[in-house]
Amino acid sequence: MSGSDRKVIEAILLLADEPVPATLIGEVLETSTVTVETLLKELAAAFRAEDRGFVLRSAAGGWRLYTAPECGPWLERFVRNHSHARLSGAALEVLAIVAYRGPISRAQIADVRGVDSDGVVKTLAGRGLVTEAGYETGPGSPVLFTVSSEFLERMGLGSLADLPPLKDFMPDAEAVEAMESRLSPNA
Amino acid sequence: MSGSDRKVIEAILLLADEPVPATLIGEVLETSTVTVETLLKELAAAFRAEDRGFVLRSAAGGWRLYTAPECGPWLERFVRNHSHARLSGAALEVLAIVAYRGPISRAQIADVRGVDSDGVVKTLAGRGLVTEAGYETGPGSPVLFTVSSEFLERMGLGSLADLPPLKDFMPDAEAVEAMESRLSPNA
Amino acid sequence: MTYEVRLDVFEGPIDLLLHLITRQRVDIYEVSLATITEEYLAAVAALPQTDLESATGFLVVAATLLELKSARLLPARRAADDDGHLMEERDLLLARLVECATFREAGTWLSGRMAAGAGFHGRSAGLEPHFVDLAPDLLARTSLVRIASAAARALAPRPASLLDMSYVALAGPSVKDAILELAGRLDGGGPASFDELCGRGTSRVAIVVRFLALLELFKAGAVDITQTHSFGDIVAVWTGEIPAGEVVAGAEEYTIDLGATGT
Repeated sequence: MSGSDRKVIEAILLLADEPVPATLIGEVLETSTVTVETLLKELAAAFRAEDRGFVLRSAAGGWRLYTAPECGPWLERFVRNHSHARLSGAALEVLAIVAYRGPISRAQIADVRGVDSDGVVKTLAGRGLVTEAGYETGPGSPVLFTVSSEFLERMGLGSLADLPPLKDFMPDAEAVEAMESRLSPNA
Repeated sequence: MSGSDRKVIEAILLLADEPVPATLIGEVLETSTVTVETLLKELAAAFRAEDRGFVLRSAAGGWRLYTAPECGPWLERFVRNHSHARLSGAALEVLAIVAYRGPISRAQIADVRGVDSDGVVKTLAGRGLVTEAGYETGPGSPVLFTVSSEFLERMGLGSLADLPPLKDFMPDAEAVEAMESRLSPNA
Repeated sequence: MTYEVRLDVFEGPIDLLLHLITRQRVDIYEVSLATITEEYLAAVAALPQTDLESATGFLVVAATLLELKSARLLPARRAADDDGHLMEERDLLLARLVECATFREAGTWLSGRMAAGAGFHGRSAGLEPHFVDLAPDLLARTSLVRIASAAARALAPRPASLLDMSYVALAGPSVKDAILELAGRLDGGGPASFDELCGRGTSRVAIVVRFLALLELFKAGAVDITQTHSFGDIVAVWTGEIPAGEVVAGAEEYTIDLGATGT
């Protein structure tokens, strides 16, 4: 019974080309999501224990089969056009702003950074990391951006709620004090 | 050694979307084809013995992972329910570009979109919406794509000439004008 | 203290300032704002090329730095509200620096996390052929309009981004106002030099506006202008022939207004 459920889950995962929500699998199996989640976790653990070439990961609200990172060097030639190009510092900064402040318009991003960032936003959109998410109500109704589910998947995050709190990245009191003293007229 | 080879083979099979010749795997692993064939047969037997949801079969001159036939009924349900029924934003864009600019090569599509679009083209081709239409004359003679007659039929178009003129959908001149007027001294 | 300007391409003024301010990890009492300002200006001068928008951004930050610097050099001038204003400017700048540093750090974290995720390649072989026919119709919710709009979006020539001037709130002084002001001073007040009419500490724009106002008055015949030699004092005297109101009515409006709407 549970063995057959496991088998169907494996088959579904093989067909899927994006993360599959446990609820969807539950519908197919006519089983509770909790049961499915348990089976998925067992399966992921089993693949790990068996040292398989594929791993089962949960990200972007679903489960999907991935190749084991250790196989990377051998897989290079099979992975066509996978953009491995590293993101620039500016791109990472904008990505962080969109992740934490999205939905956000180009102008608001530029406000935070103090510099026009349209080119960077376009690059990130082209890489599928940020995506348009409607329009702001207001003059000119500018486009709003959020991070994409592909971003969440690549980060291995279930949702934006899984991002660490922004305050973890704030410069510490000492650093802020140092900045302040350098800006003070009485320094 | 053989354990690690087995792992890489599994990873390769997970990535492949068509049968992979044993010789190709042999090149990657720097092993003889005979060794690879042996490993593949062992792996296929192991998957069967473990009653997996996927089976490894040799077909069309190579090896590929398929879903286990016994899972068919559940997979049909999964496919019917699956939300990837909707065209993703990227798929819609590629489809539109192929409709208006076809015959067009993958590289040209990527040029227009500023991002690699091979996966999307493959999906659209797999679903019968775009189709190969010869080869470009030129280096590498890349495949050219057009929308399929099924697409035309479904959209109620006699031919591509019946597509609505693109200029009707270009970003409105008004928005551009509004921006320009803000720059003029007597706004 | 030695400093070299690295030819980094800075992403805007805040980026540059953050770089300069965090780089100087020496005894903070030894570091003068002047040094930072000098480095800042040197770095700006070394920028390979900038567009007008980023150039103004750099200027704003540089101006703030210079103001802070001058306040430090001239302690006597530091009146209470000057100080308040300066502190406000500084706090604003500081807040932006902290915000920028925060997002930069967050970006670094994202980068590490993404690198860790890059080793995973998702299964994407898609549906096996015998399942394809079962899959729901991809075109079910697609209309020609959607296709055409998507094509237009993708194929539209990317316009060179236009300079957004919406934030430039440079509502200049009005020439008409200046005419009335000058008339008030000259009518019955005897001759006055242009310097006197402008007063001390008047901005360049205000001086230009007053000059235009004076010319309008002269053109209308309300004042006579004398200048004894080139670059000498311009002296204006009220003729009493034309009322100031008439001059105002006929004057061209030169108000310098760069389309500052809203802000």
